[in-house]
Amino acid sequence: MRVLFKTSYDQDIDLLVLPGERMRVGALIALAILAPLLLSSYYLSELAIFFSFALAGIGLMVLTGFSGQVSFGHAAFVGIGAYVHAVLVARGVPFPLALAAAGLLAGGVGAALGRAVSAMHGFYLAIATLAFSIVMETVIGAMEPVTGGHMGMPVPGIALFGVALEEAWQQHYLYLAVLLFFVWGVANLMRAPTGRAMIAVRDSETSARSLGIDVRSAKMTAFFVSALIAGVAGGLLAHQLQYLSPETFGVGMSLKLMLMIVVGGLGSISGAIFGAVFVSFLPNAIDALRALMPDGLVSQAGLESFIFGAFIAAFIIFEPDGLHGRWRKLRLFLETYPYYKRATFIRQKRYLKTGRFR
Amino acid sequence: MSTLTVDGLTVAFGGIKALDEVSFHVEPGEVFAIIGPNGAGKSTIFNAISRIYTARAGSIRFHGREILELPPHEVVRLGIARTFQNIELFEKATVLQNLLVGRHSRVRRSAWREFLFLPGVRRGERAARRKVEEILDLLDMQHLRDALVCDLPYGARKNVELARALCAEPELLLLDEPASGLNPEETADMSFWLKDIKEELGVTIVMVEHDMNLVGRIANRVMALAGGRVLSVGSVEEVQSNERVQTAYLGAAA
Amino acid sequence: DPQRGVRPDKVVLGSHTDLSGPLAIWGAPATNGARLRIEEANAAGGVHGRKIEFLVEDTAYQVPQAVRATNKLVSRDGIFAMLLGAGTSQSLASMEITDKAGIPSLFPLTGARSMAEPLHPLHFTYFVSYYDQAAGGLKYFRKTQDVQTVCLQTHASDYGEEITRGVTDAARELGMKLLMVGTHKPTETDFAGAATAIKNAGCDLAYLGTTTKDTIALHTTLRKLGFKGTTVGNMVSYVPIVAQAGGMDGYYAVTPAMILDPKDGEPVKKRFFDAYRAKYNEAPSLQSQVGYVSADLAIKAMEAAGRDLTVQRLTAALEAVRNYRDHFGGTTISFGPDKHFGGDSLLLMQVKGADWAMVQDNLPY
Amino acid sequence: MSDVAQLSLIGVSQGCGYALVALGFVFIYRATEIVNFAHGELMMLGAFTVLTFAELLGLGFWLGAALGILSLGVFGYLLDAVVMRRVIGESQASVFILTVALGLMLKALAGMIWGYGARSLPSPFQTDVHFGGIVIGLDRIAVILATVLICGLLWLFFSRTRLGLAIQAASQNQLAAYYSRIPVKRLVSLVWAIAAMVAAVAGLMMAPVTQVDTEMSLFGIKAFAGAVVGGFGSIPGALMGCLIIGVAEPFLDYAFPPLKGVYAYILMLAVLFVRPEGLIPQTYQKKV
Amino acid sequence: MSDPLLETRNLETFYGPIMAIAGVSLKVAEGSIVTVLGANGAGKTTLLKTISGAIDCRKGQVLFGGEPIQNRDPDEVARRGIGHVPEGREVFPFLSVGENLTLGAWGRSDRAGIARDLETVYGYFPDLRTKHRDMAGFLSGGQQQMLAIGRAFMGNPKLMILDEPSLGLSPLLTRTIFAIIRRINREQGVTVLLVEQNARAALEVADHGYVMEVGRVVMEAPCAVLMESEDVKEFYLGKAETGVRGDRRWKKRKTWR
Ligand SMILES: Nc1ncnc2c1ncn2[C@@H]1O[C@H](COP(=O)(O)OP(=O)(O)OP(=O)(O)O)[C@@H](O)[C@H]1O
Ligand SMILES: Nc1ncnc2c1ncn2[C@@H]1O[C@H](COP(=O)(O)OP(=O)(O)OP(=O)(O)O)[C@@H](O)[C@H]1O
Ligand SMILES: [Mg+2]
Ligand SMILES: [Mg+2]
Repeated sequence: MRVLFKTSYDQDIDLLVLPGERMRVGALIALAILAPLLLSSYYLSELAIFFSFALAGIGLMVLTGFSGQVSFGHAAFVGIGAYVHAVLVARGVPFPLALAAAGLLAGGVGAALGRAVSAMHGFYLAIATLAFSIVMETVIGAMEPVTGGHMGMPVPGIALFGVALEEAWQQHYLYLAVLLFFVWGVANLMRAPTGRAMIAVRDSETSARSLGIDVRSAKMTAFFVSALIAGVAGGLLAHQLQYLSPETFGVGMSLKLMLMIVVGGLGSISGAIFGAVFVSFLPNAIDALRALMPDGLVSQAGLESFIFGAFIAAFIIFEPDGLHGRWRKLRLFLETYPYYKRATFIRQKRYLKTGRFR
Repeated sequence: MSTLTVDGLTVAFGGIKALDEVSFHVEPGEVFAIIGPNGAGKSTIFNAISRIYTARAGSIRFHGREILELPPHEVVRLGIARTFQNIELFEKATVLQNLLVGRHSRVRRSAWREFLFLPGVRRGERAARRKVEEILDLLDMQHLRDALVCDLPYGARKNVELARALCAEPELLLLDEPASGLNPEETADMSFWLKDIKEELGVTIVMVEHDMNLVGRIANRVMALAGGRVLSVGSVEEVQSNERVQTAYLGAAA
Repeated sequence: DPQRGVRPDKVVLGSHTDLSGPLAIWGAPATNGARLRIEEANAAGGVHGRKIEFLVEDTAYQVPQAVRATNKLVSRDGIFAMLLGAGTSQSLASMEITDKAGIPSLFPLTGARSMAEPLHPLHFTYFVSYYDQAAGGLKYFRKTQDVQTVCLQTHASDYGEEITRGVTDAARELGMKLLMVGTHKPTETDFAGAATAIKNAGCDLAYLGTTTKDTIALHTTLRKLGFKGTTVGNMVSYVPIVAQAGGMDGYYAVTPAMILDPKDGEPVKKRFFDAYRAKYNEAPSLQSQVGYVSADLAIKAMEAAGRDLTVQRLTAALEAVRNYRDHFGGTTISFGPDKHFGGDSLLLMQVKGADWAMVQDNLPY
Repeated sequence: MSDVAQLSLIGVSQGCGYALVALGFVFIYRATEIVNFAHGELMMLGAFTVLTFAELLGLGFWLGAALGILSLGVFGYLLDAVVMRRVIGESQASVFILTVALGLMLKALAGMIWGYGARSLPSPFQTDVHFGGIVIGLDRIAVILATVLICGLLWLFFSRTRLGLAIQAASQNQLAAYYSRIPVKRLVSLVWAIAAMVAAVAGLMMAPVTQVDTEMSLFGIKAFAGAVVGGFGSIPGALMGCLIIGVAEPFLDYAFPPLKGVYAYILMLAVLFVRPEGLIPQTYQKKV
Repeated sequence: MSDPLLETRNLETFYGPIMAIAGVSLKVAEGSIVTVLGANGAGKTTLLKTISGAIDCRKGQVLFGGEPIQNRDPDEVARRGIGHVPEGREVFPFLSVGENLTLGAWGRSDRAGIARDLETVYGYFPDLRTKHRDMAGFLSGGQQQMLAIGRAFMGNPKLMILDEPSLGLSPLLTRTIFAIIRRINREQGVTVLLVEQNARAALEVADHGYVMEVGRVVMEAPCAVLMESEDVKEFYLGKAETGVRGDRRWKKRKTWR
């Protein structure tokens, strides 16, 4: 196994310390930068949608993965962001300002919700957020003069500083930049006191309080950051959808976001991104799989969603730590090869213990 | 002035009083031990101080400041840190992260600065880390720094919890059974650490402990509690020789 | 420059539809129906020697999925035309993309006016819209029963909004009073409150902007609570189960197409019925017919467009369709340069003894 | 006045309908602390199975119902033995997502087998009962009776039987339950079997109201809201919460028609703001 | 000596990559009390959990009454007659004290015997009697420990495995516990496997002892012999020694014989 000798505290503070990590992340970013050269505009637009969802997933990860607040209504924040952004852009507000406003407004609503639900736990919180999103959907539908009601509204194209970004590659770089900025920011937050306070609240509220963490404000902060990021993601997504309607941001999308972070592995930023990759591109994979299936099966309505469900179920059963966990194990395997022990990859028996304690 | 003054503290669950008019005071720089049979209300005193339980009556003053008016998270800011009887660590984090959270009450925070990781944040992190390393050195647990708490054996966790409490640079340390689950050798280590903490860091210690050996070795004064009431307060010898303490707690002449 | 989606030996059509979500009940059979017609055409040698390839993407009724599906169909598969896209918002989002690429959207599986209004050279739909279905129904009852007051209960959705506008406008035009508008989530199951409100408002007619299950629940509750007025809905509630549910007698539905009666001996109908049943192991539904007819229209238009198939020729051929009559006894369909809503008239159906019976053919709107 | 009586009565029966579904997942939660989002799908599957036996195979309602319920019991047992057992000890969010995925699969499967069109399941309770100017269907009365019965049985099961006690123990501390010789695995599978049977009963009883189709499972979401209002995990709480929602809804619909369908959620949010853990809280401050 | 009631042969148990016990073999003769000593992290808890089936071993065997029982489900092991008092007060928190004890007797059908045992438990721990209607999760730490012991006792096991039973108990109760252990051993013939930090008390009550260090057994002898061992005295009995600073603060290296 490779051993790293740390020589300064900064090495623990810095984000990417190991040369391997740096190489991997660097390679990924380089690949993303080169993507327009390698991919057709179809795949670039797929990537842009993926970036938006990955960003929303990172938002949810802050809330659910890091601070343990389960939200099944996160699509509502994506929706708020999308609508605010689209409405402002349509009224001539410059793109960056509109995006910022979308994030801040979504964040504000999130913080207010966070304050209201700070006394709730686990499943109560999950259902409360779900209800919030259902109500939100109705509210957006009822605000007809602004949002176009249930009929929906078209989204204008992107223009940055007076330049219209119509080409897929232009949008690609814009989206990539926004995504990287927030990934970096969230990583920063999580290595600083605020992020640690969130993790503390997740693991033991009692203990967190006794160490001076104001649990309610920690939860509000988590809600704010998380909803802000989701709102920005919504703004980005709006341009890819080109047409907004309230039911787009319903329970289905919330569940999809949740799926992403669980499949990716709760509690890690890379997990959110891996999960988004998985959930976003699974339909493409299933599509490819269809070529191999017998004819009668292929035309079965609902086959996609069956396979989709099966994949997710298999994932949770066989790799509950998510893609992130699998990746860690793989790395361990490679690093220790050939000295790895088979036992390393076998799970010990586990036992349920009540979660009904606060 | 006393560091901690508890006066007429009463805590009740339903109709049952877990603490009934308990009064005591802790002087600066002393080790004050609380003993008593199981269910006497020892942990309840700590929980009342750290505002996990609401007191029905009485007052708790720290340097004259009424604690019962504060929200729970403000207590540690006054300089009161604690450990828990049944260990309440952040299980899925490393020891280092646990200790850094321990610094929470001593760092300045601003979410957006941290989001951008401005230079000040890094300086703060370094400072926090230096302090944490001092504590790790003091308790001789550098080797555990990057271990996940959920992988540690019981005894090691006890020590991590002590370390985490110390990271808050408390003036008053509340320890709930620090030596339970430790073998005699480890208990001896614990007694040395507690002495160091008291003498070198100048921390006042209140501790609940059943190990009379440890109590005898380091406590300046002892309070015996039974059924939520104070049986006796005084030096170790005085309390140990109290007849009621012997029948209720020690069993036979110890 | 060769036409996109048209190759020497094949022409590619695409569809974004709902095969697994709440609208699977529309998307799945419609796709099946279309597929049946396309396979027939292919078996007969294709259109001008080109086989038709029909690519279907499941969107699970999610707009983002519809956008991705459209992107894929347009950029990767290079379709010639979009056929039977499902869902209003989904189709609107999809049309933002297809319009830019110059791809026609044929017969989306929704009766929203926005599918062909305002007039767009690439948008065609053959349904009479929900809006006009509402108008047609109200006109009829104004004339025949002298209905003065109307109540409306409908979905809190684009579908409901469309109907609300239709009913509101028609009522104003006909001098009727709209006494109450209630909206509900499509998933609601209990209508006691809504039905009481309608009953107490004392309307002559209750318009149900509902789908299948809520139609049954609302209608039976209304009758149970003693509502005496007329109850009318549109094509969405025109399905066998609504007639069979029990307690539905007297309920009207306005529709542009007619459900095929399996007992009807007419050879065309029987052939369709048997072929569908053989292929999909279930009886065809109205949506299967819609799918079949849509594909038929598209194929006819492609045939008429000639061997040099281009978008212009296709749309021109479509616009030339006059008095097309489907095999199943629906109304006639005609398009024109400024008429992209194909349906010429409507049908009024009523539940009688657990079955749908025709009350009025050629209902104008 | 008669409107009030009428709406209340229908509200009670609707509330009981929610409760009938809620009981199933509260039961599972109580026994395993798993929140089963696929419960609505179990209910749908139950309705389809009964439909298959009763109509398609022509066995008639009662025999079909009995066979359908039994089949669901077997299905529930296998579901635990094959799937749910493997994820014991995972985070609540993961297990929840697993049930969501199972729900997707069941729904798609049902669609592939039975198609997407709604079907009606003719029930033997089709007459209406009139009294004092109000009317209610016999099917609604049957729902009320079934709910009261099942609710009572489950409550007795948990509070009066040793088996019920053992199941609760297993959910609170599984390892300790094992150490106490409680056959945890078999018990939990049994719980799933019973819950699936309750789901089948719910599906069967609600079929006249919702019709039988793949979207039937959505009925369960309001049942969730009701159970949360009551305090998730409490059997009487679930009944109480569902009744509150069931009765309040028609009045709110009547008074203010445009928002029908979200009142349940608004009501639930309102209750949660005042009592963050529902009317009968099921979580406790940890003793430290 | 007859066949041992419990025997482990060469047990190896892993937590992921960590080998927590590495080839432990021990024997517990029927009717005896055996104690396992070791520093924290030595693997005592892991050993006990492996025996009772709470975790799986990778290698080796656990024989109970001559039959292999390793890697079975813990409830099956328990039904064979092994009662385990786990480390860390594993009570059923939302059930009452009485219900906890009732569940301890799960699977027993002799009403009279259960009632008698319940009385015995309440006799040992009067606190439990006064609290028998209260939720177990709200008992004080020591009371929960009593409950865990009482619950295992209610199962009337052939072999009782106790993981630090005196943890958090008052000196009076600690003494009581050891008296009880001896009594059930002498009077009811229950075999006992005991892990304890309070080594002096454990060695006094037990017949035979094992010492574990980082996952291995490093010493094994009758208790009388162990008590005389320098290392055991030094590290487990807390021999009072004083040095220059009043206390001795440096550590001697362990040599094991
Ligand atoms: N949250 C609570 N709800 C109900 N009763 C409680 C609660 N917390 C403590 N008690 C009761 O108060 C009494 C005192 O408990 P406490 O934990 O203070 O005892 P203790 O002196 O710390 O005992 P031990 O030495 O066993 O830890 C006990 O009888 C306990 O059952
Ligand atoms: N869940 C776990 N995951 C990973 N490692 C573990 C786990 N539990 C224990 N260990 C490791 O296994 C080793 C043995 O632990 P064990 O709990 O058996 O020790 P012990 O002798 O009982 O200690 P104590 O006296 O503190 O209770 C320790 O090094 C510990 O770090
Ligand atoms: Mg205590
Ligand atoms: Mg241990």
